[in-house]
Amino acid sequence: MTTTTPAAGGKASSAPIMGRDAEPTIFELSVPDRTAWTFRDQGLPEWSAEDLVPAEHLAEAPVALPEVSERDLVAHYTRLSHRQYSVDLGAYPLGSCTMKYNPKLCDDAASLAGFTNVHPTAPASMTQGWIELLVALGDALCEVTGMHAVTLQPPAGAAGELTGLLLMRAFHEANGDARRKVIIPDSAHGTNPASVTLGGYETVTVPSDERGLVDLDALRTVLDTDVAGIMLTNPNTLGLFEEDIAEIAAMVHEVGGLLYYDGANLNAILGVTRPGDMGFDIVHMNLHKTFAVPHGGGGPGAGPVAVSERLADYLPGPLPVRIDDDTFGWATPPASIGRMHGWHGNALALVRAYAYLLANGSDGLRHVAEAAVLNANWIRTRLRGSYDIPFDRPNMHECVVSASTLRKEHGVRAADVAKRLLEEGFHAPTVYFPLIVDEALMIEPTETESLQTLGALADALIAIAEGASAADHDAPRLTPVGRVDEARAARHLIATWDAR
Amino acid sequence: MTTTTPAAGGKASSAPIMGRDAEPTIFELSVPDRTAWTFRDQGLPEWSAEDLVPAEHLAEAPVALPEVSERDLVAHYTRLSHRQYSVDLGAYPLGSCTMKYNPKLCDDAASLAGFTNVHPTAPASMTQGWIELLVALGDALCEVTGMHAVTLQPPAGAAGELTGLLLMRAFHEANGDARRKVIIPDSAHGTNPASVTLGGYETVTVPSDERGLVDLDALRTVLDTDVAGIMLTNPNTLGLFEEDIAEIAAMVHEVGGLLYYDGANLNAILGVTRPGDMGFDIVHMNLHKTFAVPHGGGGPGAGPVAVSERLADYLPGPLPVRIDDDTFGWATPPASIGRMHGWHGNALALVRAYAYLLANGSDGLRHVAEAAVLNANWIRTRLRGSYDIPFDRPNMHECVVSASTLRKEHGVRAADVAKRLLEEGFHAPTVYFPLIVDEALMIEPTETESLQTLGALADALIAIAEGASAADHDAPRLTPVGRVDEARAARHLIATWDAR
Amino acid sequence: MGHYVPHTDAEIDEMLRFLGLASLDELFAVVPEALRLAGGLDIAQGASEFDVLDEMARLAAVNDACGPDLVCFAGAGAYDHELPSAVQRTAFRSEFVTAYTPYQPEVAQGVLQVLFEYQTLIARLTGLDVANASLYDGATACVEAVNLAVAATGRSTVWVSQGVHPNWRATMATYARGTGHHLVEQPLLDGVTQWPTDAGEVEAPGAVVLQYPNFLGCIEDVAEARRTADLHGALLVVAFDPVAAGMLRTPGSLGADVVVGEGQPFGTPLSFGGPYLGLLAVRQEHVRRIPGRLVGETLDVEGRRAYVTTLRTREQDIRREKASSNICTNQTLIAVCCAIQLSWLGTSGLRQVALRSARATRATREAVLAIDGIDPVANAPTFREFAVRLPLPAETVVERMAEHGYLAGAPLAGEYGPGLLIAATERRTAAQIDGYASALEKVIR
Amino acid sequence: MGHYVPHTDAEIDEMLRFLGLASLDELFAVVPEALRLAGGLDIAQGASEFDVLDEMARLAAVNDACGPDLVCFAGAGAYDHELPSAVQRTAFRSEFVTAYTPYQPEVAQGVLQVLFEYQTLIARLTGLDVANASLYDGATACVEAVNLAVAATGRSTVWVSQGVHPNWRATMATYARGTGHHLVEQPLLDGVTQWPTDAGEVEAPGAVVLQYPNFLGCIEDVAEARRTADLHGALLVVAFDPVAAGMLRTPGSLGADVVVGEGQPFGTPLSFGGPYLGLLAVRQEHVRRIPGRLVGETLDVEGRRAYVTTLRTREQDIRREKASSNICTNQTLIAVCCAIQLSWLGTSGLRQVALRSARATRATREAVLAIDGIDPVANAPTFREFAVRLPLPAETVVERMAEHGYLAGAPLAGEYGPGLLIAATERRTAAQIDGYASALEKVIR
Ligand SMILES: Cc1ncc(COP(=O)(O)O)c(C=O)c1O
Ligand SMILES: Cc1ncc(COP(=O)(O)O)c(C=O)c1O
Repeated sequence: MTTTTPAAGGKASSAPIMGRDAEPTIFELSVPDRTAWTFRDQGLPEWSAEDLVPAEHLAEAPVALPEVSERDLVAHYTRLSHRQYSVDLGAYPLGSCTMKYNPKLCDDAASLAGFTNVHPTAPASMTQGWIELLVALGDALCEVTGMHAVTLQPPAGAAGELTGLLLMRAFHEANGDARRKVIIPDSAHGTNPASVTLGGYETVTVPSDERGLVDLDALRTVLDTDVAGIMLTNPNTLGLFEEDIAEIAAMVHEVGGLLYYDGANLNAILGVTRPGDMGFDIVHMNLHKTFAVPHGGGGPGAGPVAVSERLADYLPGPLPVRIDDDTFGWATPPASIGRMHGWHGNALALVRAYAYLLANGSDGLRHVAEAAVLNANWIRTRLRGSYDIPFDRPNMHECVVSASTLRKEHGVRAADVAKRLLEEGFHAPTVYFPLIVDEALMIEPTETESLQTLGALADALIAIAEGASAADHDAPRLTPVGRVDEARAARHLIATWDAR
Repeated sequence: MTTTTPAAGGKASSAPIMGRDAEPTIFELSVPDRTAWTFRDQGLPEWSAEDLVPAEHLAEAPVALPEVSERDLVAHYTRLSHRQYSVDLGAYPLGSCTMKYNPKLCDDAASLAGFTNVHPTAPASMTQGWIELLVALGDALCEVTGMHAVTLQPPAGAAGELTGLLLMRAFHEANGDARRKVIIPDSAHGTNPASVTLGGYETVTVPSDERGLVDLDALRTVLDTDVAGIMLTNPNTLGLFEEDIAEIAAMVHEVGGLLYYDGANLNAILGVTRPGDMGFDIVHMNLHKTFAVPHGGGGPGAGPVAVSERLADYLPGPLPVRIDDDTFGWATPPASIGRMHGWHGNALALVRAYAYLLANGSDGLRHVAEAAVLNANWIRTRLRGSYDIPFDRPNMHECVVSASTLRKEHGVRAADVAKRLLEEGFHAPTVYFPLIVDEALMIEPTETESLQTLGALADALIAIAEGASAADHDAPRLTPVGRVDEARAARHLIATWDAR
Repeated sequence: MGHYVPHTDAEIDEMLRFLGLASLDELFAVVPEALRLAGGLDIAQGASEFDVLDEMARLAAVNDACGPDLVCFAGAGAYDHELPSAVQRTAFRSEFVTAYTPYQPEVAQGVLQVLFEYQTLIARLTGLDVANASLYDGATACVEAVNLAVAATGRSTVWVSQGVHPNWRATMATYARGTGHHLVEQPLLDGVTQWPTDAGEVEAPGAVVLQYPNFLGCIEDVAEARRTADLHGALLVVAFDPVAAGMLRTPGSLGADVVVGEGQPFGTPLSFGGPYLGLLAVRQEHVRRIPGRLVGETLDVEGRRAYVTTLRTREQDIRREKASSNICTNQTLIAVCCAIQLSWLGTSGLRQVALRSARATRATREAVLAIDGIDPVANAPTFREFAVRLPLPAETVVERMAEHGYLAGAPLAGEYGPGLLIAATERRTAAQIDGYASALEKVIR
Repeated sequence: MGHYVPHTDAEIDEMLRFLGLASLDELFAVVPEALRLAGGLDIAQGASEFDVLDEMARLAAVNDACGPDLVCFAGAGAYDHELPSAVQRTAFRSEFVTAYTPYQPEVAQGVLQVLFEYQTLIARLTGLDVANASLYDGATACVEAVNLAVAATGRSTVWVSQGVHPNWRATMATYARGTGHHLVEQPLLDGVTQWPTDAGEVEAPGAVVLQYPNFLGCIEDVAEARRTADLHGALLVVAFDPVAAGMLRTPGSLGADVVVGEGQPFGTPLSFGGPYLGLLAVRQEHVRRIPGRLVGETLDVEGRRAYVTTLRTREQDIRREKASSNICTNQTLIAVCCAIQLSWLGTSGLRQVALRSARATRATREAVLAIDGIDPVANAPTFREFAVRLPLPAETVVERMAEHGYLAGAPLAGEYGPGLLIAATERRTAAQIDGYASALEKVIR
């Protein structure tokens, strides 16, 4: 007899440890009436669907889901995990993403039943530990950013940005002035302009100058009383510190605008300098970058937003508050903009961040920034001569180099360098961002990579540059799949198994 | 500058997902003064070593251990895990090893702090839950084997065998007869004769007959009053049920000998027939085969030994006992042979086995045996014509085929078939065991593999047989390393990094 | 101290020398003196991982967690479903946990394929064509759906049923401060939405939004909402309970254009409300407006099946201020949990969860309504949750029931009037339900 | 129910048809009617995994587990050391957990390399040349060492110090029933072994066995034991505490021929006594007699470094009745935990564990001996454990101390006389030690 259904328990086809075939989808592994589920005996009358719900509401046919055994379920997803690179497998110098190693202690903290099994509607009297944690985390984040109050609701950075823009809007409206514009630098991350639009503002872009910093003259020309504020990240996305930040702050405040700090690059300045001290009014943090919340293949993260005193009354609510020494509760600010999440934000991610904060402490956080900046400068210096370095000056936690010469001389693009690096056993840097750098390769080693790792990474990048040739277009060769046809995916869209 | 130390955080060289280099050893990753450890502040006087221990006992130099960061530690061992095949990645038809899928629920049960954090010297009053579990597991194992009493101390099958032989010895000595011989079939597993020697007995081997079963006439000739007992596994290592077991039992008992049951193959008969009913006096079980204790890359396992009433007084102690309805304690049998383990055996493995037993229950266990036997017969039948089947009759949970024709016609040996199968994405069967079959391939699919997996496995084996050629000596090609030079390892022994 | 910085002092010196620097401080020379933080951060010094875990355990222990000592009858959008060991242990493998968004598909096929499977599963549950690779949670998914509908129709008035979760409506209202969308709430009558027959003076709606079953547990008439939407050429947005797909007709089959929902019931613990999972699916015609990541199947150079994030031009990093949404980081790992849980359930298991939850809810409802002094808030048919009026404040009842070992439910307020929302899942047994009812009887005396 | 059998009824029928069988029972036609079990096993029917976990949790909850509510001062061969998250989470990856013994090295380099690293680490801790890939536990490792020594010397008399763990001696005695080895116990004087100057009438020993530090925590004079062994041409077997290697001289450097030990202190929880880890290392000259698995470095066909189990001809599957031991399944996964824990500690961390444990023990010893009515059992120097005489039975003290939240220690008996064995690790703080001492003072009043 022949067997047509692929076999999950069978060929370890997709585990790169054996063979090179694709892993079938869970749908191909499905066999009618096979089951993995078990349920406890409820001891209830076995009412039928018809007994429970009026017939007109009942589905004619059940929704078809994969029918597999627990064994096949585990084999399938374990194999898929073997087709996935991750920080735990090696370096991940993805610029702007701060792919640092996440201490395992945080996983254990976030697995405590006392956190995971608490219902979000449970009253404060039953969730004192949770609220105390949120208050303590919030206080620490205010200290780290130099701000006055914080909301932990935003589930990611982009949500934090929008929260900040809505706070800006609420602030100006309360002062009865309707402003229409928000300024961002041309090096800004895409979420910034996208959030500006959602915030109901119009994006005004200021160019960077030859230093890679905000062009002050250009800024001056766009600043007027129609400007609600400016969004900056400092260090900026070139990894460069905006040296004129104090002056910029003064200029923006001068016209009644507010300064928004995109905290994606906070890792560079922990314990060294603070957005609040630079003059920022609103700050979002990416706890999934700076505070070791693992990225989970794309999320979840957490994007708390901290603000100066004058914006505190507008924060989303409810806010966790300390009522007295050992009682905690919730309070909604008088002029709150409302809610940015169905509940209290990505709570378990906040647990991880708090554990990370306690483990590092003030001394550890400063050391994190120092090592992150040391590593990034070391890499830039090592790559000098092999890659173009458009802004070859002391950088902070990341550096941006360019493959434009490689492209001119060998037709090898940033994307080719990235794919070649995969072959060499490293994850690739961020490519083609920031947009103002041609053939950009944005490298953020993070502080958790050792000198040996940096050396190996630099050696690989240099070897790639030296050996650059048309053959690089065929890279990567030793990965679970070869170069993927992205254009084809968009041309004939197949977004579900059923669409094939 | 150049970097000589390999970089764990760096190249994912060993993760088959990228590249094909070897993973460096942890020793090569070591960097002087790098640390991963943290310890809590004890708040104690910081006495020096000299303050605590007389100088003459103190080491001059500290023992050198690898010095790595937590990040490098995790990367190194995570990569090594990507160089390791396992049941969770796919089929593992390793004959005699019962590599079934181990339900994840058992991992959770064995991780409960109420089990893992209990000290072995804690008195019964503080460990009632533990003792209750051991009593309940013991009762269930007695029921499964049809025996009267059990010890859970032996940490593995071989230890169980020796326990059984020492019980035999104690029994005969108590009856004042010193017997010298123990009979085993020529198909027996290596641990059987090795245990016989450790038990202070002399091994007498009986041949198998053309059916692959114990040759009764041959048995008759070696049976005399000097025979302490016989060790059998039923089904035997050919996967065949010893049909004459009742007669064998009568013959052995006739001369005053005892019957020992090697439980490695118990999976085949769960709920169908029981060693006790066959006439066995002593039974060991491999909980790491039959009861889903994962093999852990070689162990730990658990090898409880159950006995008939007349042997109960000799069991190792202390034994967990029920004192009354809800109190439990320890008791040592009057004529106990002593201890087979420093404490109570591989306790956490016993937790896993008990959880597995509860989940399956009497109905589930029988279904396990049925499916295991069904799968093994299906495979044998499918392979007919492609491989020699020395004993082509209904088998139980495993079947033994032979590559002898392949060897004669193509020079392809059982080992080559095994390596080719690795290339095809499956683990290999057991090869060259039992010894009485030339070029043996011993296939045990287990009950957790689906028909689709069996089909894929059979298709692969048949394709290998059909395509057999000298090229098979180069297999496997797509594995993390190619065929390994075993002779060289023995010729120049390098058993530690320091011996290189 | 920086436990997680591998650098030894010797290495730091070596690296500084290589950079021609004398100290780590010099790395920050570019930071103006005036901005440098004097004296460091005013937070405690670092602690050992063991001290940290002790502190975390202390905080966790202070909470009343659901379990044998606090049997959960609360729902309101967060449900106490079974979490099988196989799903949890597989989903949290470190390859999934510590990967970034799959920007390099050649080394991210694992996450990409799971997301492709997830999109397929969610499309099936909703009865629509395409699902995205996750949004933050049910509330923000609802916002994204409205934004999509407004963009598609060019009309910014949105009719929102008061049967939609109040926190979700609050979130929609907050986002509307920026988008300027005009949200018009439509009241419930005896538990189900009353749709106005005409828009009256105001602009006709671009979207009609309801929850199915709704916040009170009542099963809305989606077909009627469809007719209302058609009346105004609006898109129909349905916020559904994915567990209901095990018994009830899918929103897609009832005419929804966009379906959103909260994915927590499949594989995610209660977690004090997060991280949860925003589900969103659309009809094929809206795929180019879909917010967030979308994974598509394609081929690699050697013609092998491969997966990649696609239609990227919708997204913020390319489209910037014209993007269909600002979302970047999403909830991928929770989507992985959801996909694996749905595969663990399979066709029959999904039906079992729905059926067993509905049975437990029915039994609880009968036992609770048998207590005099307790009345139903509405009489419309319910599926797995129901609301009651109590003789005393729900908050008081919840506090008192906790002493008996039960999380009684979620207090109601606002437009619903005072009351308690009660839910029971497949985890609830007859014994627990009896215990709950008799405790409740005592408590309200 | 067979939750873990994937076969559907349709498939079972299909397979039976393929085999020409009419029913599953026919699969067992070869089993004589008389031997068939009528009516099935007399144990409960299967339960859902959730019911099973509830029952396991119930049993676990009944135990008094060490932790904040029961601070552990017990040792006696099982120690309460820190278990870092990184070690536990890495060691229990399913690739390590669900693999068999590495019979196919091409797909088992993961386990093989960890074992190679483990062997190196254990060799270094013991100060000897070669360690095997693990044995069951300290007790059985001690037996294997004796068997090796007897085989090497051809003399079956073994001198065993009474400082060796009593359970280990009991295990040695049990195994000796089979091997016929003649074990002669040697007494302690004020905590350390008194070796007879000559063998007298009886056969000279083939092995001299002592524990270092010994069961009472006292540091034995290994050099003297070496002299005793030399006197009789015996091998010196030292059962050591691997944690002591962080401070004390290694047994190898003091002349041991074979070193065994219990590896639990490195990476394994108390676990009610198992699974633990049997350590064994030997001098190069004995490598061909080493029991159990041994991993060696070699090359693959392409000349790449590779690992494989080696010197296989010593083992039972090949040597059968002449094998150096009958061991097959060992404790590999625990060895993996041990190797990763030792790598987490590193040179300085190992020293810290030893130093901090010794400090805590010193502080505890001082506080306990300050209580009047309590006296030391011996005055010989100790490292991380000590024994005391109490005014009332140790068993009573342990029961009473539990009410105060302490596991007081391990009661002594037999040749040691009544008393309590007390140990403190790097986990113990000054506050806990003070609490312990004051509780003890109350308890013995
Ligand atoms: C500079 C910058 N800003 C904002 C974001 C958006 O953060 P999130 O992905 O958490 O929404 C990112 C993340 O990639 C970023 O790098
Ligand atoms: C038939 C047989 N007997 C005995 C044993 C020994 O069991 P263990 O490896 O648990 O010592 C085995 C294990 O391989 C076996 O297959």
